[in-house]
Amino acid sequence: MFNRADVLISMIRIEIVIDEEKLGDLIALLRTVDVRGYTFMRHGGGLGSRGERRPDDIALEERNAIVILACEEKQAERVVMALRPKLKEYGGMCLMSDCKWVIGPAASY
Amino acid sequence: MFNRADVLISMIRIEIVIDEEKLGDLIALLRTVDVRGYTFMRHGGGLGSRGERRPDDIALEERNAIVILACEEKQAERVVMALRPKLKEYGGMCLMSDCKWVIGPAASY
Amino acid sequence: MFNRADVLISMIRIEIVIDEEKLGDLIALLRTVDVRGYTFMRHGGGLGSRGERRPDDIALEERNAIVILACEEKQAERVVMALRPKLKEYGGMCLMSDCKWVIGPAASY
Amino acid sequence: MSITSLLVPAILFFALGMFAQVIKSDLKFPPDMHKMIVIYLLIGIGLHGGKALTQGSMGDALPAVGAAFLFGIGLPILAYIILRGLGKIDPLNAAAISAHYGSVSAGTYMTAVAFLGGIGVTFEAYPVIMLAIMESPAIMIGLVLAGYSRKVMGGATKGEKGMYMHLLREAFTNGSILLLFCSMGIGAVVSDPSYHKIEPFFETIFMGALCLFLCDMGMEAGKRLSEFKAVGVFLVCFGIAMPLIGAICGLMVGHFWLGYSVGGVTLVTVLAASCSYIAVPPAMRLAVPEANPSFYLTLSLGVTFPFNVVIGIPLYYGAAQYLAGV
Amino acid sequence: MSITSLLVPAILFFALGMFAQVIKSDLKFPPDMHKMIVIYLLIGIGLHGGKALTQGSMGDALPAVGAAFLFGIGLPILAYIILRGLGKIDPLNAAAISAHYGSVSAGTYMTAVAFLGGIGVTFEAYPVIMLAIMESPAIMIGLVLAGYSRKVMGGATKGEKGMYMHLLREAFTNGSILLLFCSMGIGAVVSDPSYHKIEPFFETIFMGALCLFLCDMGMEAGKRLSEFKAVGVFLVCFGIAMPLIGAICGLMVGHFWLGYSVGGVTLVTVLAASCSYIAVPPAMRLAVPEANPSFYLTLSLGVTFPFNVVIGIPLYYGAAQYLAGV
Amino acid sequence: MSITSLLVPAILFFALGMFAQVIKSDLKFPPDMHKMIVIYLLIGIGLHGGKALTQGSMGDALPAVGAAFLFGIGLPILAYIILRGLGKIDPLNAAAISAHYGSVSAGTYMTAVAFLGGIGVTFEAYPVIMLAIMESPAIMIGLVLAGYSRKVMGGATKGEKGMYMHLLREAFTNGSILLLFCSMGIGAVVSDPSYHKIEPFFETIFMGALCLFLCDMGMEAGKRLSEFKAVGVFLVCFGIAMPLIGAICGLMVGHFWLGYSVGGVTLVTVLAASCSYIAVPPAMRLAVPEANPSFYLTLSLGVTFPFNVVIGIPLYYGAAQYLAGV
Ligand SMILES: Nc1ncnc2c1ncn2[C@@H]1O[C@H](COP(=O)(O)O)[C@@H](O)[C@H]1O
Ligand SMILES: Nc1ncnc2c1ncn2[C@@H]1O[C@H](COP(=O)(O)O)[C@@H](O)[C@H]1O
Ligand SMILES: Nc1ncnc2c1ncn2[C@@H]1O[C@H](COP(=O)(O)O)[C@@H](O)[C@H]1O
Ligand code: NA
Ligand code: NA
Ligand code: NA
Repeated sequence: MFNRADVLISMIRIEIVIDEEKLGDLIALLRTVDVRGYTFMRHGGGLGSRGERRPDDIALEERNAIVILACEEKQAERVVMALRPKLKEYGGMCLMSDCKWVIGPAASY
Repeated sequence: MFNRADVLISMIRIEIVIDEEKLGDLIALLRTVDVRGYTFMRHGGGLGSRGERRPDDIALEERNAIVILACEEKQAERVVMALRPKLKEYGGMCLMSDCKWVIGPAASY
Repeated sequence: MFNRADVLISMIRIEIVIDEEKLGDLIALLRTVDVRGYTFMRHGGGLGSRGERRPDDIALEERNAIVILACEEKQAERVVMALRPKLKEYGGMCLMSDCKWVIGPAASY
Repeated sequence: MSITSLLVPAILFFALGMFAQVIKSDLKFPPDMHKMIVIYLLIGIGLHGGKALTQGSMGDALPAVGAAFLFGIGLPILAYIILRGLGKIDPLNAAAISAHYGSVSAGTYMTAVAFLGGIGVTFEAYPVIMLAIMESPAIMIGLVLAGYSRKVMGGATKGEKGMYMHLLREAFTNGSILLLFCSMGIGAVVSDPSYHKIEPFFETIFMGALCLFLCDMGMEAGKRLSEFKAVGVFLVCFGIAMPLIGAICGLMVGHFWLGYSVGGVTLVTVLAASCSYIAVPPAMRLAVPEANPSFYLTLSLGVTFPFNVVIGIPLYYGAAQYLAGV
Repeated sequence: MSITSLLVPAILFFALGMFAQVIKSDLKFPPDMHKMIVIYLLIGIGLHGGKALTQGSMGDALPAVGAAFLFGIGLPILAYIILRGLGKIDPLNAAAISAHYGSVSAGTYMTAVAFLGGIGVTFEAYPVIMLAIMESPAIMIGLVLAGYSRKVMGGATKGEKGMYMHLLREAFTNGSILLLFCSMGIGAVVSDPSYHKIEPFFETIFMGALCLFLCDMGMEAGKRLSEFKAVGVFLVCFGIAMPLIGAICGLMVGHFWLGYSVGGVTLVTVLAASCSYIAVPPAMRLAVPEANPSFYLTLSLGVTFPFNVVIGIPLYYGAAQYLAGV
Repeated sequence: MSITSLLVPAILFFALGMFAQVIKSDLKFPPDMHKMIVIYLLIGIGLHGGKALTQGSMGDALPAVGAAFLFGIGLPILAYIILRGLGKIDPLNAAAISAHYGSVSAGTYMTAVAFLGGIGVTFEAYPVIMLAIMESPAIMIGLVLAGYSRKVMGGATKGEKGMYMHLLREAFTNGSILLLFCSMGIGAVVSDPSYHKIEPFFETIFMGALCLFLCDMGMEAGKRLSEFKAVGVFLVCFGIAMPLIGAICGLMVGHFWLGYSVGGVTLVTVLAASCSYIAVPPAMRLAVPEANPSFYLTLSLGVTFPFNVVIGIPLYYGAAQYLAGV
C-alpha cells in the first residue's frame, strides 16, 4: 500500500454481524464507549451456530445487521472488550483487521 | 493491532460478489466444503466485466449479492479452490484478506 | 494467507461510505479515473461527524451507500487522490486495506 | 356441488402461483408486498368480524371461545402423540411441529370464506373469534411440550421460566394477533356511518386482494415442494393426515356442540384442520431452537396449506352438508 | 357531540398503532408501505381538492391563500419568540423547531376530514389550497430565523445565499408538495367522466387507506414517546401549547376573516394547529445542521401530531361550533 | 376530438412524473411500488380480457393471434433493416433494439384503453390476446437476428443452441407473460358471481392505479432524457419513426384484415406501434450481452413510450376514425 502519512492514517476496521433486532442495543453499547462513527446495513442473511437466517422468508423472517466501524487502535481495544460479553449473549460474529483511513472527510473516529 | 491470543484468533476473511440469482448455488457450493458460517447481503449493484448492474432499474433489474465468510486458513484454501471454477462461470469477484476473529460469540467458522 | 501467485493477486480494497444521493456523483468520479469494477450497497445507516443517519425514518430518511472497490496499487493511489477533495465536500469515510484477488472470474479491476 | 364451484378465483390464483414455481418461472412478488397484503387482510377480517359480532349476543360467542381453547390445546397434544408414537420423530421437533397444528391459518380461513361466498353460503360470525384466539394457546402448549420433551430427554431446563413469560407476552403482543384482535374491537365499536366510509377499502376490494395473497402463497408452497425429500415420507403424510383428523374434530364440534349452519361448520372445520405459519414459527424458533425449522415450515406451507386450500375446503364443506343432511 | 363521534376508525387505528408500540408488540409496517400510502393519500387529497375548487370561483380562494401565507410566516415567528423567550432554547434549535409549526401536517388534515365526514359535516374547498401552500413559506422563514440566529450568535454566515436559493428550489420541488399541487391541477382540469373513472381508487377507498396510514403514524408516535425525557419538559409542553395557540389563530382567521362554515373553520384551525413532518424536517436538516433533529421530530411526531389527532380535532370542532353559535 | 379528450388523468399523471424529473424534484416512488402496481395491472388486464373473450367465439380470435405473430416477427425484421441500412448501427445493437419493437408495451396498451374509456369508445376483446402473445415471438426473433449478425461478423456461435432453448423457456416462463396469460385463463373460467366478487379490486379501481403507474413511468422517462446525447440523433429519430411505421402496419391490419371497430383498430395500432420494456430487455441482455442496454432502454422508455402515450395514442385514434370514415 502506498504509504503517505499526509494521506493515510493507520486504523482498525471492526466488522460485526448481529441480529437486526439487537442492532439498537449494539449501537447503544457502542455509544457508551464513545464511538464517533459507524455504518450499518440491515436486511442481511447468513449461516452461523444457530442455523440459517433468511431475510424475506414468508413465515420465518430472520435478519442480520452488519456494522462496520473504523477507529484507532486504542479505541478498537475498548470497543472489542466492551463488546465481547454482549456477543456471547447475542451470537453473531466480530472481525478485526488493519486498514488505512484516507484523510479527507471530517474525522469521525 | 493489539494481539492477545485469548481475545483474537487469526483468520481469513473472504468476500464474494456474485449475481443475486446465483446466490443459492453459491451457498450450496459453500455447504459442500463444510462452511459453518457466512453472511450475505442482497440487493447490491456494481460494475464489472459484464457492464453495469443496477438494482431497482424498472426495465432491467440486475442485482449482486455480497457474501462475507470468516474461516481458518486451511478452510479458506479449500473454499477458494472449490469456488474458483464456479466463479469463472458466474463472474463477479472474490477477495481474501487477513483478519482477527474476536472470541466471544459461539464459534461458527 | 496461503500464497500462490497462480491463484491470488495482491490488490488494494477501498471501501467508501457516502450519502446515497451522492452515489451517482461518486460513480461518475470513479469512471473518470477509469475504474473497471466496483460494488455498491444502498440503504445503509450510520453515525458520523454530521450525526446519525437513519434509513427508513418516516420523517427524516437519510441513507448511506457503501462502495467497495478492488484494484491494483497504482490504480488505488489514483482513485484515492481523485476522491479526497470530493470526500471533503461529501463527508463520509474512505478506508484502504490490502487484499488478494482470487483469480477466476473475468478480471475487472 | 359442481366442478365450477371449485373454480374460485382465490384458489385458481393459488394454483397459478404454484404452477409458476413448478415450471421455474421467474415470477416473484416483492417481499414487502406480501407483508402489506397480510396486514391489510388481517385488518379486513378483524373489522368485518367485529362488525358481525355486534349483531349477535356476546353470550353466544362463549362456546366458540371454549372450542377455540379446546382445539388450541387438544390438537397439538394429539399431533405430538402421533408424531412421537407413529413417526418416531425426535421429541423437540415433534413439539415444534405439534404447536403449529393447534393453531390456525388465516389464509386458509379467508380462502374458505371466499369459497362459501362464491357459492352463496352464509355463516355465523363466531368462527372469526376462534381465528383470533387459536394462535395463542398453541404457542403456549408448544412450549409445554418442548419443556416436557427436554425433561424426558434429561436435558437442561434452566431458563425455562423466563422463556414461558417471554412467550406468554409474545403470544399476546405478536403483531398479527394484535392486529386481528384490535381490528375486531374497532369493527365492534365504530358507528355504522363511520364503518361505511371504510367499507369500500376493507370489504369491497377484499376478495381481489386475497387473490394476490394466495398467488404469493402458491409460489411459496411451490418453493417448498423441493424440500419434501429432506422432510421424509412420514412427515409429508402427517401433513395431510393431521388436517383430516383436525377436520373430524372440527366437524363434530361445529355441528354437535356449537350447532352452527353448514357455512359455520365448514369454517370451524377449516380452523381445526389448518395450521399456523404466522405467529407460531417465530415463537417455536425461539422456544425450541433445537428443532429444524425446515420441518415445520415445509409441513405448514408446503403440505397442509395447499392441501386445505385445494382439496380440504370443498371436502369439509361437503362433509358439513352431509352432516346437516342437506 | 357524543363520545361515539370520537370513535372514528382513523383515530382508533392511530390509537391501535400507539398501543402496539406501548406494549412493545413486534407489529411493524414495511417502510415502503408508509411511503406508498403517503403518495396515494397526497394524490387523493389533491385530486379531490382540485375537483372541488372548480366548483367555486378562483377569486374566493384568494383570502385562503393570504391566510396560508400569514400562518406560514406568522406562526413560526411566534413559536420562535416563545421558544427563545420562555424556554431559553438555543437559537438554532429554536429556529428549526419554529419552522415546523408554520407548516402543516397532511395527516392531521386528513384525519380532520375523516372526523367531519364521520359526523356528516360539510366544509369549503379552500382549506386544501392552504394545505398545499403552507409547507413552503415555513421552510423559508425557518431559514431566515436560522440566519438571524447565526448573526446574533456572531457565527459565520458565509454560503447562506446559496442555501437560500437551494431551499427556495427545494420548497417548490419537494416531492410531496409537488404531488399535492399537481394533483390539484389534474383534479381541476379533467372532465367529469374521466374523473369518475379514477374516483373509486382515489376517493371511494381513501378513508380505509387513511386508517392504515394512521396506524403506522400511531406506531411512530409511540416510538417517539421514549424520547420525551431527552427532549425535556418545556419542549413537550410547548408541543401541546403551540397547537393550541395556532388553533386560536386558526379559529379567528377561519371564522371572522374567511367566514367559513363550522366544517371549514375546523379545517383552517387544524391547519394552523398542526405542524409538519414531511417537507420541513429534511429542509431544516440541511439548513440548520447544528439543530438536533430529535428535538423537532419528537415534538412533531411524538407530541403535536398525537395531541391534534386524539384531542385537538374534536376540541377545535367544538370551538368552531361554539363560535358559530350552533 | 377536442383538447379535453387529451386530458385523460393517466396521461396527465405521466406528464406530472416527467415534469417532476425535469425540474429535478426529489419525488420518487419506492421501487417495490412499481413492481406491485405492474403485477396488479397485468392481472387486471388479464382477468378482464379473459372475461371479455368468453363472450365472443374462440374462432374469431384466430386472426388476432395470426396478426400478433405477424407483428412479432415482421416488425423486428423491418426495424433491423432500417437500423442497419439507414443508421449503420452495429449488427448486435441493431438486433437487440429490433427485438424490442416486435414486442409490445402493456403500459401503452392500458393508457390507450384509458383514453378510449375517457371518450366512451368501445373495442373488441381480441387485442388483449395479441398483447399477451406478442412479447414471446419478438424475443425469439431477436435471438435469430443476433445469431445472424454474429455469423455475418464471423464471430463464434458456439453455445447458441443452448441459448435458443434457454430463451424459448424464458419466453414462456417469464413472470409477466405468465401472469397475463394465466389471468386471462382465470378470467375465462370463473363463474360470473365469483368474478363479481373480485371485480371491485381488479376493475373498479384499475384506472386509478394506472395513474400511479404512469406517474412512475413519467419519472422513468424523464430520467432517460439525459441519455439522449449518448444514444445519438439517429436512434432518437428511430424511436419516433419506428412506432409510426408500426402504427401504419397496425392500422392496415386492424382495419382491413381484422375488420375491427375504431376502438379495436386503435388498440391494434397501439400494439404494433409500442415497444417492450418488460420481458424483452432482460432476454436481450442475456442473449446479446454485447449490445449496450442503454441504447434499447433509452429508446424504449425514454423515446417510444412517451411518444406513444402523449402523441401516438390520440394520433392513432384519429387515423382509425379517418379510416372508418367516421
Ligand atoms: N464464520 C462466519 N462468517 C461470516 N458470517 C458469520 C460467521 N459465523 C456467523 N456469521 C454471521 O452471524 C450470524 C449469527 O451467527 P450465529 O449467532 O452463530 O448463528 C449468522 O447468521 C451469520 O450471518
Ligand atoms: N474490481 C472490482 N471491485 C469491486 N467489485 C467488483 C469488481 N469487479 C467486479 N465487481 C463486482 O462483481 C459484479 C460482477 O462482475 P462481472 O461478472 O465482472 O461483471 C459487478 O457488478 C461488481 O459488483
Ligand atoms: N469511523 C467510522 N466508521 C464507520 N463508518 C463511519 C465512520 N465515520 C463515518 N462513517 C460513515 O459515514 C457516514 C457519513 O459520515 P459523516 O459525513 O462524518 O457524518 C456516517 O453516517 C457513517 O455511516
Ligand atoms: Na389446527
Ligand atoms: Na401550524
Ligand atoms: Na411493436
